[in-house]
Amino acid sequence: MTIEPRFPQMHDDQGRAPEDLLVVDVDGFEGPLDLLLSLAREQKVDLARISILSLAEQFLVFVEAARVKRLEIAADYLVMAAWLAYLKSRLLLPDEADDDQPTGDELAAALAFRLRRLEAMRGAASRLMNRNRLGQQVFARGAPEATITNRHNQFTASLYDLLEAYASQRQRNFVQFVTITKRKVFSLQEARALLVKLIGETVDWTPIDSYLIDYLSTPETRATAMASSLSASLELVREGHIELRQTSVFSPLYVRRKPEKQSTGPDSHA
Amino acid sequence: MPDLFLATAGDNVMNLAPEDQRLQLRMVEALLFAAREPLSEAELGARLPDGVDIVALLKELQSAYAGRGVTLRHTDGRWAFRTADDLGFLLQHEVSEEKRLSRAALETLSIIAYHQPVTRAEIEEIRGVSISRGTLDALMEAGWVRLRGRRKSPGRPVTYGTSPDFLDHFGLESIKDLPGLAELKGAGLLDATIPAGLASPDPDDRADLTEDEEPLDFGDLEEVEPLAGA
Amino acid sequence: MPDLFLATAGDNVMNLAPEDQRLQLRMVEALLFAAREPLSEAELGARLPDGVDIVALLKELQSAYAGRGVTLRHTDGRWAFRTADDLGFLLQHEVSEEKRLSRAALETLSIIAYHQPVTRAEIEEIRGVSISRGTLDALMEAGWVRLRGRRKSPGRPVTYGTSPDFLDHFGLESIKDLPGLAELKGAGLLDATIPAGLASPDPDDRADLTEDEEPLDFGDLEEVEPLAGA
Repeated sequence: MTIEPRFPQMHDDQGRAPEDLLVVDVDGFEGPLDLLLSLAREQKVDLARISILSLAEQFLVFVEAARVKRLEIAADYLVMAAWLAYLKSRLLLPDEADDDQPTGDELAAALAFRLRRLEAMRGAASRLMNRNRLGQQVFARGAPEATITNRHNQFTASLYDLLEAYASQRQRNFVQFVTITKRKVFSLQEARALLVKLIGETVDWTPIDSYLIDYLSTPETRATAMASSLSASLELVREGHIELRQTSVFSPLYVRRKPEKQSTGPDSHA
Repeated sequence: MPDLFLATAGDNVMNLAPEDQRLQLRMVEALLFAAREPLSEAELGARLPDGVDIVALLKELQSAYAGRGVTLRHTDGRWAFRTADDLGFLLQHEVSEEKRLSRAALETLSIIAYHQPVTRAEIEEIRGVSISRGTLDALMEAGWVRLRGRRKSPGRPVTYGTSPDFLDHFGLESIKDLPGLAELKGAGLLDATIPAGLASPDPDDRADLTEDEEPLDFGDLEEVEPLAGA
Repeated sequence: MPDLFLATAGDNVMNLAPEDQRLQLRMVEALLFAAREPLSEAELGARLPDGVDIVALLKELQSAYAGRGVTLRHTDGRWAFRTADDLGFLLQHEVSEEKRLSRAALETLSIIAYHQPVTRAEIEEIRGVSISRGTLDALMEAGWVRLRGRRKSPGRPVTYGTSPDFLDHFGLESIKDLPGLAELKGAGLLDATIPAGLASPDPDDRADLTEDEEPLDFGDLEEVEPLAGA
């Protein structure tokens, strides 16, 4: 049995010395188990009768050679090397009576089993791939006839949905109707009542706008309020309750409560 | 024993030794089966051994498949297996999809329910928008709305109403069970004040036509579709 | 006259009137011919009249097609017409480009097939290396491998198994037909753990989970991707 430093012969076709490619070689294997299996195959015997001891020694020599050359070896190879070194010692030393530990032969058998199982799975993979495969040697209908799918819509709606839809659109119409009828219009009567209330005891000339502005919250109502207020104020002037004054065309309109006759005294000839 | 799939052999093919003939038929059969498109005689010939009488083989295969679930069709100089004409229905697959009614359809349905018999124009007047194509279609497809007749008024517009399925689907014993406006308000569905003078609608889904309706004309069912989409 | 495509009728089917039998056979033939994917007996049954003995019809159809260019194959309870094994040479132009799987992926596939349900850690134990990024992804993308569930063990690892497409692709009637299964099992090489002696488990690709599996959680499909690439 050989224990010389030998390297797997997978890369010799590159024409380079195997040692130069050691790291590459390790990369070429799928882990330490793959490397062991490759080394085992070189024993050219049935895997069931493989010498695990010599396999372990080959692996250790391989790793040692790499370390001598200071080449980086992946950690799992080093772990395997350590385990194989342990296995070697168990195989070479007589078993102790201590039964807690598996014997060297049991450990070796376990490793042999793993190698055989990996080999078996490789064989299975190639047998599988060599079968007549669909799309490679065996074919499905090239132009399958699509099944025509007739879709039926199954509509769903609850009674609540229905009633809610009816109620909300009817309501929408009510609101529309109400908005139109409730459009804010200052009637003359309203404007007059407002003016009387607002002018109150004021006797100074005041622009009519300032009386109204606080009440004219929206631009839409402004025009109608102004128009009604002007009409109402003219009426109040005619009735002698207030006085109006405008200095020029389009300038602010001033309003004041008409002074009481008794308080104006002698100059009451207006 | 019923010779269901028994071939009737063509003349030319008969001259071959059965073994060769059988292999050639199997080859043509496999080629046609796996082909993505119909194959011409030239294409088949290019893939078969030299000297094969392709037309004879195709004819034999065609007669072997005659009357079967799949037949060998010759169209435009090309050959392909196709499902037998009478079995096309098998390839149709019925699927029903749950679909929610659109908001527009729900509103239209509710107006039809409450105001039936009602014309399209009347529905639009109540909704304030025109009905889009497909809204009435969807309601008729759902089986909830039906054409009742025609209104005796200018233009004789079609009147719509609800179907017995409508009552069934919404769990109503009769159309009169639809709550009135006041009840809707009571249920919190309506919170605006109901304008005075607006009477609750009085829906009528009886099969008989009302006094201001007349029967649909013959052929109205076809005519209505484009109308509904106008 | 050569009875090239002569059927040998099954027993049950014989009890039918020839006319009914013929129609039913035609229907099954049409459905299977039209489909690209294998159809289960349940799928066929759903499209055939009630009370049809589908299995008997399928068996009759299968024997009618035996030895033809196209054969009816039974895979994992599903049926499909496929070209005959020996005619592959004729159909090389139909070969679809296939993404080549790495050796690691092929080994992983066979480990999954023979050892299913199997966890990632168990696959790695057998191969002696960790599974690199994309290996399981590629197998799942090919449609041959699927997530089955989770092992009821610490960490609840995901279990992998093969799919019905795997059987269809490799022309296996069931997972029990995996090549060399009996020998491997006899040699104890399907044992998950090293000490032999116990009976080897059978690969199990049934849709039901085994006793020591539990269902995937909601969202596992998204979760697994990054794990597979770790």
